[in-house]
Parts: sequence; C-alpha cells; structure tokens
Amino acid sequence: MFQAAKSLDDALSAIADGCMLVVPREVAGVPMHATRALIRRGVKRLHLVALPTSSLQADMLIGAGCVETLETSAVSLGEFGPAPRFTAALTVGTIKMKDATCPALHTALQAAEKGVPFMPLRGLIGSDVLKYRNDWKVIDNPFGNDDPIVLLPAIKPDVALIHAAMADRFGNVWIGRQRELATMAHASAKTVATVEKIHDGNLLDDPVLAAGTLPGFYVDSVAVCERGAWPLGLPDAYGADAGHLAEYARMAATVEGFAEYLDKYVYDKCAA
Amino acid sequence: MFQAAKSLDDALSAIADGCMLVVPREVAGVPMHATRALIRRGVKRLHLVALPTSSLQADMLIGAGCVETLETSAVSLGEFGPAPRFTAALTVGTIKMKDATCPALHTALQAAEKGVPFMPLRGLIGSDVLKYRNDWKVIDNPFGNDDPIVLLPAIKPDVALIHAAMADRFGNVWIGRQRELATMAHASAKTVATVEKIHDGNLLDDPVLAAGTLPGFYVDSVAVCERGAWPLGLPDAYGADAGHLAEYARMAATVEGFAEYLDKYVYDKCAA
Amino acid sequence: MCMTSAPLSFRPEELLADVIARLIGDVRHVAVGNASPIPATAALLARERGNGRPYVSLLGSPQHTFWTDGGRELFDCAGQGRIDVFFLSGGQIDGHGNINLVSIGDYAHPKVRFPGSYGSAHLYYVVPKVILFRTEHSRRTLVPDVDFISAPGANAPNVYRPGGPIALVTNRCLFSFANGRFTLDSVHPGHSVADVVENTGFDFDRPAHVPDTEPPSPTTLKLLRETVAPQLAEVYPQFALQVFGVGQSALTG
Amino acid sequence: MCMTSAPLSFRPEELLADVIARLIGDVRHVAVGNASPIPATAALLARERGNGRPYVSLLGSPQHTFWTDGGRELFDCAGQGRIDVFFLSGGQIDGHGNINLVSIGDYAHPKVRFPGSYGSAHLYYVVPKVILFRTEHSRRTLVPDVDFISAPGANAPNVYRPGGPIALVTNRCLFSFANGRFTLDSVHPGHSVADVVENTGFDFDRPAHVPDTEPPSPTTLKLLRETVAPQLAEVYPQFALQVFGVGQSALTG
Repeated sequence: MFQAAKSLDDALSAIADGCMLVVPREVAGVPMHATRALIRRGVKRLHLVALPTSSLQADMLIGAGCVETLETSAVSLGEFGPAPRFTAALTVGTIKMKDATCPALHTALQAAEKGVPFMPLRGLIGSDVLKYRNDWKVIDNPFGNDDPIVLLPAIKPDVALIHAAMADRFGNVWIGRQRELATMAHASAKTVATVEKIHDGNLLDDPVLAAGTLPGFYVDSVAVCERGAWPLGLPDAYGADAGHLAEYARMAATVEGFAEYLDKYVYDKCAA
Repeated sequence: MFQAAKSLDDALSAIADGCMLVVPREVAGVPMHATRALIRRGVKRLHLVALPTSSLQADMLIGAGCVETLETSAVSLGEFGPAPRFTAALTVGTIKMKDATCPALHTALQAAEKGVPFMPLRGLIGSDVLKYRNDWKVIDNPFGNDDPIVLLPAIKPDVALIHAAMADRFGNVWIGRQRELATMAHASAKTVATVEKIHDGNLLDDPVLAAGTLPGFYVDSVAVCERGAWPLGLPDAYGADAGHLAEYARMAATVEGFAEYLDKYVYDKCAA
Repeated sequence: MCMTSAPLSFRPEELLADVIARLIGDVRHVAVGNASPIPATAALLARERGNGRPYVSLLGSPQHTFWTDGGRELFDCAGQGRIDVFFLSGGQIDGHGNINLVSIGDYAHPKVRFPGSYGSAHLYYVVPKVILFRTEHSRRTLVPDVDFISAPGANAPNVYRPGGPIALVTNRCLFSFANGRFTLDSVHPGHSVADVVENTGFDFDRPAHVPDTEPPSPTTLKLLRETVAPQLAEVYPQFALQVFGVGQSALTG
Repeated sequence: MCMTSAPLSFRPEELLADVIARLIGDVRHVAVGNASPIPATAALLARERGNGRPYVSLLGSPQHTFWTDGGRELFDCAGQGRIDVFFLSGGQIDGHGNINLVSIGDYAHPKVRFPGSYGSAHLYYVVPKVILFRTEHSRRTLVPDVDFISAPGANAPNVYRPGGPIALVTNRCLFSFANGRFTLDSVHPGHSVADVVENTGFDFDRPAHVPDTEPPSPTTLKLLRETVAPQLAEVYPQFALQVFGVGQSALTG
C-alpha cells in the first residue's frame, strides 16, 4: 500500500536484484528516468517482462548488464533500426530470451490479475514461439471436439514500474487509456510509478478523472520525474525525441559507443 | 458498427425474441426506460444474463413474461426486500434458472471478449452452484499437481443493453468506471446504449474523457433517454427513487398488483 | 453463565461490532459487502484502533471504495490475495460451515427461494478470513445441513483454498471455525449456553466452561460513539442515527 | 510479358496501394500496423472507394485508432472477429506461408536476430484476410523454409484458425495463397515472370499465362493523390511528401 517516497532511489528500492520486473511498451509511458537511475544503481539479474514489446528501455538495461532473462514479443528502435544491445546480447547469447507473442503476455498478466493459474489463447499452434516455450502447454479444449488450445501460465511479477501523467498525494495514478498499466499493477506484488506531476486533491473524487485512474491501493511508491519518459514520448503529453533516439542508435551500435552513451546520459546525473 | 437510431424502439430492434441479452448490475446504470419499452413491445423468450446480479430490471422482465432463461448470481430489491416476480417464477418454475456466482459471469464475458472458448476460475468446487451447472467443467490444472479447477465456457450474448451518462454523435459512449459495460460490448455481437444526453464533439478527442469511453466501433445504436435508469440510480448522476422502489415491492408482491404496476408505469407511455 | 439483571451499558450492535473488530485482527484490507452496517462498524473500529490500518472498503459506497476497473475488480482483488477479511451470511448456515443463499427444499422446485449466491462461491475460497455473520440465531437459520451449498465451509486438502470461514457471529454468541467444525467460543451477555444449544440446529464443540463474550470497554464505546459513528453515518445514516444517535449532518452539514 | 520502355505514369507505391486495396475487398474493418505507409494508403483508398467502409484503424496513430482498453484491445478485437484484414511481413517468408520475425540460423545461437514475433502468432490465425507485404523480393527474404516459424501459413484442419494469409505482395508481383501454397497471380509493370522466378527462393504455382498487374486507373490515381494523400499526411508526413508531394500543412495548417 502507498507510502510517499523520499526520493526516486527510495521509490525504486522495491526493485531488488534478481526480481521479476514488468515494464510497459514503448508508447505507453516508459519510465526512462527511473530506468537510468536503476542502471546507475547497478541493478542485476532482472527477469524483465516487457508488455508486450520494448525499445530503448530494454535495450539499455540489457546493454548495461542488468538483465538475466528477457520475456517479450519484440525489441526494436522502430524507425531508428534494430535495438543494438538486444541484438548483440542475443547473437552472443549473454541473456536468456523467452520469445512470446503480444497477446500471450497480455493474457498471462490478466491471469495473474484474476488470480488464476493460467489462461487460454488462440493461435500459436504450429509456431516455433510455442515450440521453444516449455512453460506453455497445449490441451484439448474440454468444450470442443479435437480442438487443441494453448494455456499460458500466469505471470506474477515482483514489481511493475510505470510512468504516467500525474498522481495525487494518496498514490492514485492517472493512466488514461493505458489500461495495461492497471493490469500490470494488479498482477504485480508491488508497483512503483513515476509521474510528470502531482495533482492537487484526490483523483478518485472526480468521476471523470477516476475513470482513468489506477487506485493508490495498488501503488507502493510514487516519484515525480518531469519528462520522465524522455527520450521516449508520453501519450497526450509529449512526443519522442527523434534526434536523441538517432544518436542512441548510432552510439549503441558498438560496446564502446554504448559505454560512452551511458557516461554521457546516464552516469552524469545532471544530463539524466 | 454505429448507426444513429431514429427512436428508442428503432434502437431496440436489435433485441429480437429468443436472443441472449446481457444487462448490467443494478448500480451500474440500468437501462430501465429501454426495459419498459421492451416490455411494451412484448419481447419474448429472452435468455437474460445479468452481470452479475439484477434488481428491478430482471424482476420486471420476468413478471412481464419476457424471460425464458435467467443466468445471474442474484436478483433482489436490496433494502426493499426480495424480488417478488423472480421469487414467484422460481418457486412456480416458469423460467429456467442458471445460478452462477458473480466472478463466474465476469470471467465468462471476459472469455468472449478475448475470443477464447473458456476461462478458469478459482472457487466453486464442492458447491451446488457448480453441481447444477452441467455447462461448466472441472479439469486438473495442467500447471499444478492434483489441483482441480473450474473452466467456464465463454458467454457470447447477441446483444448488450446498457445505460450511461452520455454519448456523442459517433456512437462513443462515456461509461466512466463502469468498465464491465465495455466488456459486455466487446463480448456481444451488438450493443444498444441509452444515454442521458448527447455530448457535443467527439469523446475520443479528449484524452481525459476518452479514458472512460466505450468506442462507437462496438456500439450499434444509441437513444437518448433522460433519467433513463429511473427508478434506479446512475452513478455520479442521480440516486435511486426509494419511494418508487418501495411502491414496486408492494405492488409486485401479487400477480394482480404487478399487472396494475405495468398499467400505471409501463403501458401508460407518458408515465414511463 | 452468570446472568445480570442490570441493564446493559451498551447496545447489542456495539457488542457485535467489538467482537467482529477483534476477529479482524491485524490485517491489510477488510472489505464489507452492501447492507452490512454492523460489519462496517467493526471494520471502521478496527481501522481506528490500528491508526489507519487495515484499509477498509465499504462496497455499497462509491466514496469508500477505490474501484475503477468495473464490477470485476472486487473479485480480481480477492483473487490476487489483496482482501484479507470479508463477511458472508446465509439463509441457512450449517455445522460444516456451508452457506446457502439460494433455496430451501428441492432446488428444481424450491419452497423458498433466496436471491442467489452472489460472489460467495469464489470469495469464500480466496479470502483468508471470512467472518460469517447472521444476527438471527435459530434452528431455522443454523441447520444440520443446508439444502443448497452456495459455498462449502471446507474442501478436500488438494483443492486450492487459501481462504474460508474463521468464525460465526450471531445475536447470541461467537463460534470459531476450524477443521470443518464450529466451537462455541463465548456467549453474549444476556444469553446462556443453554439458549445457544436450544436454538442451534447443528452440533458444535464447546469447552467445559464457556466464557461470556467480553463486553466493549469504555475506551471502545467512546471510540465507537465519538469517532466511528460519524464516519458510519456517511454510508448508513439510518443505522448511525438509530444506534449511536449520530446524524449525517454532524460531518457533512 | 510485354515490357514497356515508356516511363510509368504512376509511382510503384501507387501501384502497390491499388493492388492491396483490391485485395482488401468489401469488409468492415481493416487494421494496419505501425510503420506501414503503403498498406495504410491502400486501406484509406479502399475506404474512399467504399464511401466510408471499411472502418480503418492505423495502429501507429492515436488519432486513427479507437482503443480505450489498453494494449490488449487490438488482440481482443481480432479475437472477437472484429478485424477483417491485417498486414504482416517477415525477415523471411517461405513457400508454405510461414513467416519469420525472430532469427536466422540456430534459434539458440542466431546469426541474425530480428526484433521478435510481435502479435503475429495470434493475429495470423484469427484475422480472416492477412495480406503479407514485403517490398524486398529476393532469395534472401523469400525462402524455401523459414529458420524460425513466428507463425505458420497453415495448420492441420482441426486447429482453430478462422484466419490466415490470402496473398503476398512484393515489389515485383502479387502471389495469392491457398491450400498451403502461393500462386503467381500477376507481375508488376517493369518486371517479368523470369525475374520473379529468379528472385524467389520457394516453389510456387503459376498459370500458363501470367498477366501484368493492372496499373492504377486515372480515377484511382486522382483519388490517391487528391483525397487519400492529405489524410495519409497526418500519419506519414514524410511518405506523403515524398510519394505524393503532399505536406501535412495542407490539412492541419
């Protein structure tokens, strides 16, 4: 339950080495400021679940050596090309990859949200995505007739880390249409949010704002990080910083360049 | 997809005799004005699914002979006592009852929303709710060890009938925190909405309103019915009419009294 | 039991709320269903004693619930293990802790039909502490075996069941529940073990000496009347007025 | 095929959009993934021709999607049967319609790693008309067998699969897909059957005479340039400018 955080690092203390951390897709409000703080702290051995895809965030965490296992459907810089540290890690084999497909991750988080051990999903049969996931099972649909269907075990992260437009002093976080952020919080033991600003008053008191609010009941800590998704965008607030992403793609193409990038944009706190 | 309705009866034309109709619980915005119109039209043989419970709406539809099968977790007038027409129909045996438990109905609608044939639910084992539902199945959890779990088949209604605060001219309906209304629409082949008023502009254009909006993509018709939930309440708009509900409870206690109630409040269009 | 002829210095509702508050204990989250003023009083009392812990959700009231994910959120929340205490009742409750919210007589042709099982067939299994509460303590309500099991009191050991009944509170006494049976823990002032035996349709265990239910202390009564009652009046104005003489206007006017 | 030496009166993108718009046909809802300007052009063209039908969702653009239920809504919507046409591609596509978005070489130690399967392992099964689109038509991309099956082109008859591939559109030609195989339907102006054979790594069927792909009519070109391009410019400003010479300012300025 919600406790006001003293600092960003204090808020992030829930994210321990070796924990399962779920983060949102690249367009849903990615806590990049918090991600840089985690890299500075040197978090290790994360089981990172990107719901259902990621871009810069997963690439940086991988490049910085924070990730042991990655579970997602895709990592890419989009128009800026492949995600270089992700690609390098997978060709060299330095992280364990659990390839998924987008709705499988949504479904597995919803299973945890509903407190059930699994949920079914159509598709997947005959794919190598299924073939390499020995944690997924195929059963004969008990309501059908010779109808194989995939069951996905619930994903129950230790921590959900999200970024959103605002929160109030009660830990309520306004997530708008990004409802997977609520599912992430419901499914996870703890939730840490960074937000652009604090809303005066209680978000749940206004029925219109409440409709887009993740209740503080599910939120353990909140830290204010203005432009906290930079250089990614935040829906309805600001767009991605294309120039910076191009610079990242260029620098992160090599191990040395990536180290320089971290020095310039992560370890130098002022720039972060 | 959305078409502007010419009238309430026009909007309700999607609700054919014998169809499976899903309606919301008594506090979520019940389309009572539309319910009275359906009774006037004399709709027959409904498979009524009340998600997950009902009060006046189910009781009136049952009393008026519109219901063949009822699937819900409870029907009651709450502080005004038992639902008299429901109780009478079940003791006499004039309708087929499919007793459920609240989360089973939410889950079965979510299965339809996700396009899967079933979903699991914890609980139920050892209950007579399960014993009398031969459409539900128990399997051994494939991810567990001697761990029986109930599977519920998806409920795919023909029509969802809802009432909400407002809609725009594109069929977008603002449902606020009543998110089961979205699940109902997603799960159903068609959706009919009555609303208190029309919102000028497009609800999806405002990120704050959009967060509480059911997109017109899922809505087939919308009719304006001011105080359309009366004598029940509408969240954040108006409360229930306690005097009227007490009058209903009194009158509907007998077949004759219920007929008088219909004459006074349903067949006399002006009063409706 | 020693009967007192002096008038009680507290109302039965105050005693019951105090008993229930003790059963709630030190937990994170108590949820109270609709139309349950005494459990609501108990939950608010527990919160006052715990300096804000547990978190209390009063389901009938949008002001006292945080739900923003629709009607399913209560059940999902319980399934996640985020509801520690809930209250259930029954048209019938039997000695195995089974509850019946459906019907009396043959299910297909019932003599009496109740509203239905609501969420009991899920919540009774997943909420760690379910407190059964039924003020009417009679052989009509407390029966050897219910006619319809909306939710069973216990399951075979292999059935996933992190939750279940811990107690049954009536107008006459407090039963605890363990290993599929009720035990008479205490009898409320003004009632006797003989009363309880006579009015209970099921077998139950009891120690050689059954204590009286501890009456609410002056501190508790003060807390109930001065601090809890005004909060309660927001949700249960009639109850608060009738039991505590506290009107809603005290807070909102 | 009769090669023409006269310069084409349309751009390749216009031809491809026209081909795809015909494949879309008369349906209710077309969804187009991120970074897919040519399929988006085709969907908007189909909508213009159909007087507003089909409904078009351009996934990259909040203004051109209706989602309010989070990232899952696209997949739920498809699972409900509410998406009739979708587009997929692949680092490799093989003659069985299998697509590979994951890796080349051994999965555990890949020589090349692509981003990942995205939603293909679900959408390919449930969307009735999936149009495969890959402009690069070479033996590198169109292979006998993919190294990793992100989603298969076909399944055994007992597998639930209301959807799947209906065609593959490349910079050289249009293949249709049925019964687990591709058939060469037409070759785009400026290319030849021999070109196609030489640059395709998989076997495919073809009729004795393979027609040229029908070029876009003057009416279609007018519609594309005057009506579709300004709409496109809202989502793909650079593409609209480059292909159609239309700036975003035309609409929003």
